[in-house]
Amino acid sequence: MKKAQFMEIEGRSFGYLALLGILGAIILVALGAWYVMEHHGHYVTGMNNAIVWGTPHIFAIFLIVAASGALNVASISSVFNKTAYKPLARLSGLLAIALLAGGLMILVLDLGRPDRLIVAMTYYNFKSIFAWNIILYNGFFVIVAVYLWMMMQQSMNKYSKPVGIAAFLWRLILTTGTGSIFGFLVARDAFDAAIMAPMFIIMSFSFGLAIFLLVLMASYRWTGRPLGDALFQRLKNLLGVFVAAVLYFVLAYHLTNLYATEHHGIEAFILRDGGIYTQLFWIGQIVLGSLLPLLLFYHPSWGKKRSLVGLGAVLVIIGGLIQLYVLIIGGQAYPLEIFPGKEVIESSFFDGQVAQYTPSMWEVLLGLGGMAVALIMVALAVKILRFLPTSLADEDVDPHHSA
Amino acid sequence: GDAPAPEIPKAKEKATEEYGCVAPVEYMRKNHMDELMHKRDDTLREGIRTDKFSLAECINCHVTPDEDGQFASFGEDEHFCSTCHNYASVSVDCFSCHRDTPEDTDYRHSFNVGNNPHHGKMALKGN
Amino acid sequence: MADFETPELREYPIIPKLKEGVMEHSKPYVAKVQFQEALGFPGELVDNWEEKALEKLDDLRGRYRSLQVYLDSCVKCGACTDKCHYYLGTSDPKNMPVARQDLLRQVYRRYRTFAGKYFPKLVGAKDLTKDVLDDWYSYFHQCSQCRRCSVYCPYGIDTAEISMAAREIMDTIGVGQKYCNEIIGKAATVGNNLGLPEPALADTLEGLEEEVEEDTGVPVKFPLDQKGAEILLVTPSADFFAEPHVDGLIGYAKVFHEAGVSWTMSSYASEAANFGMFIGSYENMRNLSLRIRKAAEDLGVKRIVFGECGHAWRVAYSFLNTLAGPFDFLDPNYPVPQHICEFTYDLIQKDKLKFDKSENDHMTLTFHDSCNVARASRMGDKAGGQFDIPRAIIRAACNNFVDMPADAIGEATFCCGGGGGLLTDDLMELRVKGAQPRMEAYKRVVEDNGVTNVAAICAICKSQFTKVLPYYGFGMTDIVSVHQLVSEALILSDAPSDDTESNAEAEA
Amino acid sequence: MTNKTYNADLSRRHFFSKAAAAAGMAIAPGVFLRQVHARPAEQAATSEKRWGILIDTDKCAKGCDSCVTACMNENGWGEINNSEEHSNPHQKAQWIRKVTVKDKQTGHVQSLPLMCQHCENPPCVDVCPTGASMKRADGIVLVDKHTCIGCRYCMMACPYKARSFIHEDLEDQKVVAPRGKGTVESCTMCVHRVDEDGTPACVEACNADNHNAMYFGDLKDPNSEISRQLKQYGGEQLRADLGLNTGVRYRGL
Amino acid sequence: MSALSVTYAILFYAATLLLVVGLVRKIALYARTPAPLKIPTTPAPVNRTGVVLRMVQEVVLFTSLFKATKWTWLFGWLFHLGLLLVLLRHLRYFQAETWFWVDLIQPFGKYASYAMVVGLLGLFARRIFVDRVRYISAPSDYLMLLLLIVIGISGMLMTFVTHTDIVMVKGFFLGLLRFSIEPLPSDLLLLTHLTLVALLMIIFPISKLLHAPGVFFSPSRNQVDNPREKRHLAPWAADLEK
Ligand code: HEC
Ligand code: HEC
Ligand code: HEC
Ligand code: HEM
Ligand code: HEM
Ligand code: SF4
Ligand code: SF4
Ligand code: SF4
Ligand code: SF4
Ligand code: SF4
Ligand code: SF4
Repeated sequence: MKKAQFMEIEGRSFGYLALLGILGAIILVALGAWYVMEHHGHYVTGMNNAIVWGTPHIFAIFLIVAASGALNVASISSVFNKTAYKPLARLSGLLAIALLAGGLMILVLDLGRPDRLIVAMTYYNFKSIFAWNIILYNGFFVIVAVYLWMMMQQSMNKYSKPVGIAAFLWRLILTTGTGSIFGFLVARDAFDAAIMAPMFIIMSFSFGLAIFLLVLMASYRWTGRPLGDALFQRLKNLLGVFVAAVLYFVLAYHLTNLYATEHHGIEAFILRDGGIYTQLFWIGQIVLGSLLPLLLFYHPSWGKKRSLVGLGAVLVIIGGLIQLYVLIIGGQAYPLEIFPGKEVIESSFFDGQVAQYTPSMWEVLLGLGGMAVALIMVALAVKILRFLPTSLADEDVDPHHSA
Repeated sequence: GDAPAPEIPKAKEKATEEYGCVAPVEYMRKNHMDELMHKRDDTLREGIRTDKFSLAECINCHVTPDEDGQFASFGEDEHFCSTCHNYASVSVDCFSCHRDTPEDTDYRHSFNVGNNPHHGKMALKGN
Repeated sequence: MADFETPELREYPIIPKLKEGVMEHSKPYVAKVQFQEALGFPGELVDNWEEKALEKLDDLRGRYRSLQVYLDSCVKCGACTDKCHYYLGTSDPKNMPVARQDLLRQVYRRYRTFAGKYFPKLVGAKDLTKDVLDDWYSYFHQCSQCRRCSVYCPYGIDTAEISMAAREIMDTIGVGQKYCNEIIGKAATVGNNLGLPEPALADTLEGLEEEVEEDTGVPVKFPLDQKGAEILLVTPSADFFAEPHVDGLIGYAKVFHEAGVSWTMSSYASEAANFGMFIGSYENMRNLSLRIRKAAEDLGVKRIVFGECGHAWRVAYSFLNTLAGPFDFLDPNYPVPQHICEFTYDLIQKDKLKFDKSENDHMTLTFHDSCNVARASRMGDKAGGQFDIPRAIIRAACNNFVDMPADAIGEATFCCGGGGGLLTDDLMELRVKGAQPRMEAYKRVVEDNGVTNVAAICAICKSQFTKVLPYYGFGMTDIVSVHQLVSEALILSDAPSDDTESNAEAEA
Repeated sequence: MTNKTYNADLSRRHFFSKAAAAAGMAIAPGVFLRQVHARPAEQAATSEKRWGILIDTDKCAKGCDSCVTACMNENGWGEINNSEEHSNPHQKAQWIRKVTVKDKQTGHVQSLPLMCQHCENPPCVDVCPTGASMKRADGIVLVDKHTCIGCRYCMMACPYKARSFIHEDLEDQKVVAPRGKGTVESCTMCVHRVDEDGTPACVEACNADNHNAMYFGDLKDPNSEISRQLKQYGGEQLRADLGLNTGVRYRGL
Repeated sequence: MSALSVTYAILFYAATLLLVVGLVRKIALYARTPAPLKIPTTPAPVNRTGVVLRMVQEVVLFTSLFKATKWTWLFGWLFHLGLLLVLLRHLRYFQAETWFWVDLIQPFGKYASYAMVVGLLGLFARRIFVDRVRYISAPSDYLMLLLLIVIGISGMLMTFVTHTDIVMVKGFFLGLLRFSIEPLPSDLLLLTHLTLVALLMIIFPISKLLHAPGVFFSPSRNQVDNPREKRHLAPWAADLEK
C-alpha cells in the first residue's frame, strides 16, 4: 500500500481567503454580540431566571458533544486498527480539538462573569460534575494534542496506538461527563435519567461524524484532492448506523420515562402538549433530524449522491441542535414540581407556569460564532500543518480495495 | 517632588492611635488587597464579622464627602480607592457589588466591635 | 569503493547525534600560486595573515549588510542546526549552519565586540589562530551555499553569505581553493569552465546536429557565434558533452527549432556557471558576467536565455542585472535573462509545442529542486514559479510524475551535495555523505511509488547525481535533464512522416 | 417520615445541646440567652447550630406580603430601588416570593412565602464548579459572589427555583447585601443579621405584623422555639422525596 | 533623597543612555551598510507590500521558526508574547495618564508573566537537553536566559506573593522622567528586579539581543524579489563601473 502523503493545503486561493473572511466576519459579529451581552448584562438575551441556559448552551453543548464524536474516526483507526481510516485520523483529531474549543468559547463567553475565567481555573469544587468537566475538557485538549503529535511525527508513530486508546477512553468519559451535567439534575424531571450519559455518547458519535463528513467533503472538494467513493460510502454507512442508534436511545428514553409515573407530566409535555417543543421534537428531531437522513443515506440511489448525503449530514446536525433545544430548553420550560399534588394558582415568580423563552439575536450570533471559531481553526490548521492526505482516492487508501 | 502623585483623601477618623489606619499605613499601601481578600473569605465563609479590614469599614472611614457634602463614586477620580487605582491602572470589580460610599445608617458598621450598640438588641424577639 | 562509509538510508529522516571532528580532515586542494595570482589574490599564505584577515573582514562588513547583521543577530536558537544536509550526512557538529557561522563569528566577537574583547570565554569568542584558519578551510568548504538554513532561521541568517565572506577572506590572505579558482581562471580567459576553445565547441555542436538529424530526420541547428540571431543561449559547458546534460542541450535546440526563433551560442561567453559567486568575489563574478553582456552586444541579440544550471541561474536571475546591467539594448518585452524553462513553459502555455508523452512512459519521474533555483531565484512572474514551471514542463512531457516527500522539495529541498564549488573529486567523501538526505527522500518515492528516474535542471546536480547515485545503490543513469524529457516527447512538426522516422530509428 | 431523618441528624449534636442546657440551668435566664446565642464577631460560625425557619401556612395571611417587602428593604432588591429597570419580570431577582397553591383533591387554598430552603444537602452546592455556592457550618446556604462565575448551574440544580441571576448593572446596593451583575443570588437567611444575633428581616416583619407565621431559630437546640414548635406540631419539607433535608420547614401544607 | 534613590536614579540614567546610544549606533550602522546584491530567500515576495507582510509574519508569528522546529517555536513565541504583554503592562510606571489600552491589558499582562517564564524555562531546558543546541551555546546564552528568568520570577513574586508599593515605584520613575529623584521602596525583590533590568538594558546593544532590530535589516527577509525588473546597485559597486 502507498503511504499516505500529508500536505498542507495551498491556501492562497480566493475561495480559501473568502472562507476565512466569512468565518472571521462571523466571529467578529459574534464578539460584538458578546460585547452587547456583557456590556448590558444578560437582560438583552431571552434567558431569565427560569430558562437559565439558552441558545448559547445549545450550541456549546452540541459542539462539545460533537467534539468527542469527531475523534471517532481516529479511534477507529488506532484503537480498532481499521487501516482505511488511518489517513483520516489527523483531521479527526484536529476537528475534535477545534469543536471543543469553539464550544468552550461559547460557554465561557456566556458566563455572567467571563472575566473570572481565572477563578474557574483555580477554584475547584470536586463534588461538582461541572468542575470535573473543566478538567476533562482541558485533559481532552492535552491528550488529543499529544495524540496528534504522535501521529504527525514519524519517530513518535509507535506511540500513537497507546495514546490513541487513552484518547478514546478519555473522550468516552468526557461525553459521559457532559451527559451527566444533566443526568445529575435530580430536580428536573426532564434530565434526571441514567440513560442520559449513554445517550450523549451515541449522540456524540452521530453529530461528530456528521460534521467530520461535511468538513471532509468540503476540504477535498475545495482543494481538488481526490476522495474515494468506497471510503465515502463507508463513512456514510457508519453515520447512518449512529443516527439510527440515537433514534433508538431517544425511544428508550421516552419509553422508560413513560414507565415511571413521576415523569408522565414531562413526557406529556414534550410529546403532546408542549406546543413549540412538541413540534420541534416530532418535526425537527424525529423527522428532519433522524428519519429523513436515514432515508437519504440508505436510499439505493440517493445514498450514492454526495450532495444528498451531504444534505443528510446537514440535517443530522440541524436535528441534533433541535434535539438539544428540546431537551435543554424544553426541559427547563416545564415547570418545577415544588408542591406535588397541588396546583399553583398564584405566584409572583411564575411558579407552575411553562417558562417563556425566545432566543435573542445575540445568543444565536454567539452560538454561530463558536461554530465559526471551530471551523476557522480547522481551516487555518490544515494550511499550517499537515493534516490532510494529498489523496484519499480509494486505491490510495484501502489495500483491499477492488474497484 | 515634581512627579505627579495621587491625591489621596484624608480619612474621616483614626482607626488606631499608633498608625491611623487599621494597620501601619506602609503596610496598607502594599497589602490591603490581600487583607481584603482574606477578610472577605473569613466573613463570607466563616461568618467572622470583625471590622478590621472590612471593606464596608474602609469605605465608611475613607470615603469622605466633599465641601458640598457629596460623596465621590468609584467611577470618579476623587474616590479614595480610585485616586490610587487610576494612578496605578489597577482595576477592581468590588464596586460592581459593594457600595462605594458609606450608607447613611450606622447599622452595625461603626468601628469599635466591642461597643456595637446593636449587639444583643435583636435577640429573638417574637419567638 | 572508498575509505569512508556511505551513510544508511532510513525509512524517515532521523537527526544524527553529534560526532565531533569527524569531517575535520575534509579539505579541498589548495589553489596553486599561478591560479591565485591570476585572480589577483596572493599566491600563498601571507605573513601578517591575521591582520589582513581582520582587515578584510572589516572591509566586507562595511560592504555587505548581510554579513554585519548576520554576525550580530544570531541568538543560537538552534533552528538551523538540523537543516544542513552536510550535518545530516556527516554528524559533524561544525557542519551545523550556526556552528559554521560561529567559526567566523567567534573571531568577529573576539576582535570587534565589547563582550568578546573583555569576556571572550563568556561569549565563546576565540583568537584567530592557525587552528581556526584550518577549521575555516575545512568547514567553509563543507558548505554548498544552498541556503536551506536561511529558510528556517528566524532572521533569515544565510550561512552561504558567511561562507562566501570567509572564502573571500581566505583568498585575500592566500589560501584559495584549487577547484574554484582554476575554473574561474579558465572561464575568465577561455570563456568556459572546461577551457574549451572555439574550434572544439564548433566541432561538438556540429556533431550534435548530425546526431539529431540522424535521430529525427529534422535538421535541428546548434548555431555558434551567429550574429543577428534573436536569442543568445548561455548554458553550462557540461551541456556540450556530458551525459545526461547534453540531452538537455538537444532538448533546448529542439524547442528553439519548434518555436521557429533564431538563436545562437557564443564562444566568447560559452559558460553559464559563474564560480565567482562560490568564492564570494563580487569582482570576479562581475568579470564573468560582463563577458555575457559583451557577447550579447557583439552578436546583436535581442534576448538572453540561460540553460539548465542552478547556481548559474541564481547569478543570472538575481545578480546579472546588477553586475552587468542595464540591458536596455535588449528587447524589453522579455525578462533579462530568461530561463530555458520559462521559454519552454511559455510555448506550452501557448500550445505551440506538441508532445507524445508515451515516449517517456518507461520512466516514473520525480523532480529534484536544485537549491539555488529553489531558494535564491525565481521563474515566471509569480512567487513560487521556480517550483511550478519545471514541474509543469515535466507533466507536459511525461505521464508518470510523483513528488518526493514535502520536506525534501520546494523551498525545503535538499542540496544534491555537490554545489557551492565542492564538485571536485578531492571532496568525494563529503559529496557522498552530503547527498544522504536527498537520497533518502529519493528512496522513499522509489520504494513507495515506483519512481525510476529523477529529473533536475542543474549541471552540478546532474554531475553529482551521476557520481553519488551508485554509492546508494541506485543507477547512475537515474538522473535525467528536464529538457531531455522534452526532447524525447516533443513532436517536431517538420519531421518526416512516421514511416521514415521509424526507419531512421531502426537504422540507428 | 420527614421528621425522622431530621431528628436522626439532630442527634449528632444532641449531646452538646444538652450540656449547654445543663450548664445554663444554673445561671440566670437572661444571661443564659446571651451565652447561647451571642457569638463574638471574631468567632467563626459553628456546626453546633443549624439555623432554620418554620412557616405556618395556616397563619400566613392571604394578600399579605410583608415578608417579601421586608426582605427587599433589608437586602435592597426588587422595586425598592428600581435598579433592575431593564430586566423583564422573568429576569428580575426574587429572593423570596409569595405563592398561593390549591390542593388538587380538596381544593384547599393556602398561601406561603417561598425562598431558599437552606438544604442540608444542597444540590446547588454540589454542582457549583468553583465552590461559590456553599453551605456555612451553621447550615446557611450562600453564594460567595466573589468566586461565582455566573454559570447558573446552581439554578438548574435547585428544585425550588430559589435562585436568581442578576441580568444587569446595579447601583446603590445595601452595605449589608452587595449584589452585582453576572452573579447568582438567593435568600441569605439574612446572614448579616444572624451573625449579629438578629432575626431575618422577613421573620421580623411577619411578627411585627402580628401574623406570627414564621419562626426562626436553631434547629439543633431542642429548647429553641422553632424546635419546640416542630416537635409539638410537626412540619414538612417541600419535595421531601429529594432527601435534601431543608432548613426551611412548612406546617399545614 | 535617600542614597538608595540616588543610586538607582544614576543606574537607570546610565543604563538608558547606554541602551539608546548603543542601539542608535547599531541601527545606524545596519542602515548605512549597503546590501549590494539581491538575496531574498524563498518564499520571496515580489513587491513591497509582500515584504511588509512577510516581515510582519516573521516578527509577529515567527513563521520561519515555526517551519523549523515546533517546540522551540512554541516556547520562543510564548516567551516573546508574554514579554511583550508584560512590557506593555509596565507602561503604567512611565505614564502619568495611562492610555486606555494600557489599563485594559493589565489583567492579562499579569498572567502573561507565566507565559513568559514558562517559555523561558522551556528554552533553557532545550539548551540543556538538546545536544545540538548545547553544542552551540556559550555561557552567555545560558546567562541571558537566566537573567530574564530571574527578572520574570522576581516580578512575579512581587505581583503574586509579596507586594511592593506600586504607587511609590511609579512616583520614582515618573520622577526620573522629569529629572527629579523621588523615593523608591527598598524591597529586596524590587531592587533585584530593577538591578537586573538595568543590566539587561546595558547589555542589549552589545549582545545577541540585537536580533530584535537585526531582523528588520536582514536582507534575505526584507528585500523585494525583482532583480530582473529593477536594477539594484550599491554605491560601492557603482564605483566599479566608472
Ligand atoms: C476608621 C478609620 C479607618 C478605617 C476603618 C480604615 N482606614 Fe485606612 N486609613 C485611615 C487613616 C487615618 C489613614 C492614614 C492616612 C490618612 O489620613 O488618610 C489610613 C490610610 C490608609 C491607606 C494609605 C493611604 C495613603 O495615604 O497612602 C490605605 C491604602 C488605606 N488606609 C486602606 C484602608 C483599607 C483597605 C481599609 C479597610 C480594610 C481601611 N483603610 C480602613 C483610617 C482608616
Ligand atoms: C458580585 C458581587 C461582589 C463583588 C464583585 C465583590 N463582593 Fe465582596 N461581598 C459580596 C457579598 C454578597 C458579600 C457578603 C456580605 C455579607 O455577608 O455581609 C461580600 C462581602 C465582602 C467582604 C466582607 C464584608 C465586609 O464588608 O468586610 C469583603 C471584605 C469583601 N466582600 C471584599 C470584596 C473585595 C475586595 C472585592 C473586589 C475585589 C469584592 N468584595 C467584590 C459581593 C461581592
Ligand atoms: C495607596 C494607594 C491605594 C489606595 C488608596 C487603594 N489601593 Fe487598592 N491597590 C493599590 C495598588 C497599587 C494595587 C495593585 C498592586 C499590584 O498591581 O500588584 C492595589 C490593588 C488592589 C486590589 C487587588 C486588585 C487585583 O486585581 O489584584 C484590590 C481588591 C484593591 N486594591 C482594593 C482597594 C480598595 C477597595 C481600596 C479603597 C478602599 C483601595 N484598594 C485603595 C493601591 C491603592
Ligand atoms: C522584534 C522583536 C523580536 C523578535 C522578532 C524576536 C524574535 C526572536 C526569535 C525568532 C528568537 C528565536 C527563538 C527563540 O529561541 O525563542 C528569539 C530569541 C530570543 N529573544 Fe527575541 N525577538 C524580539 C525581541 C526580543 C527582545 C526585546 C528580547 C529581550 C528583552 C528578546 C530576547 C530573546 C532571547 C533572550 C532569545 C534567545 C532565547 C534562547 O536563548 O533560546 N527578544 N527572538
Ligand atoms: C524600569 C523598568 C521596570 C520596572 C520599574 C519594573 C517594575 C516592576 C514591578 C513594580 C513589578 C510588580 C508588579 C505588581 O506588583 O503588580 C514588576 C513585575 C514584573 N516585571 Fe518588571 N519592571 C521593569 C522592567 C521589566 C522588564 C524589562 C521585564 C522583562 C524583561 C520585567 C518583567 C516583569 C515581570 C515578568 C513581572 C511580573 C508580572 C507583572 O506583574 O507584569 N520588568 N515589574
Ligand atoms: S547554506 Fe546549505 S550547505 Fe551551507 S550551511 Fe546552510 S544548509 Fe548547509
Ligand atoms: S537559526 Fe539563525 S538564529 Fe538560530 S541558531 Fe541558526 S543562525 Fe542562529
Ligand atoms: S409576612 Fe407572614 S403572613 Fe405575611 S406573607 Fe409573609 S409569612 Fe405570610
Ligand atoms: S433551596 Fe435551592 S438554592 Fe437553597 S440550598 Fe436548596 S438547592 Fe440551594
Ligand atoms: S452561578 Fe455561581 S454559584 Fe451558581 S453554580 Fe455557577 S459559579 Fe456556582
Ligand atoms: S431570611 Fe432574609 S434574605 Fe431570606 S427571605 Fe428572609 S429577609 Fe430575605
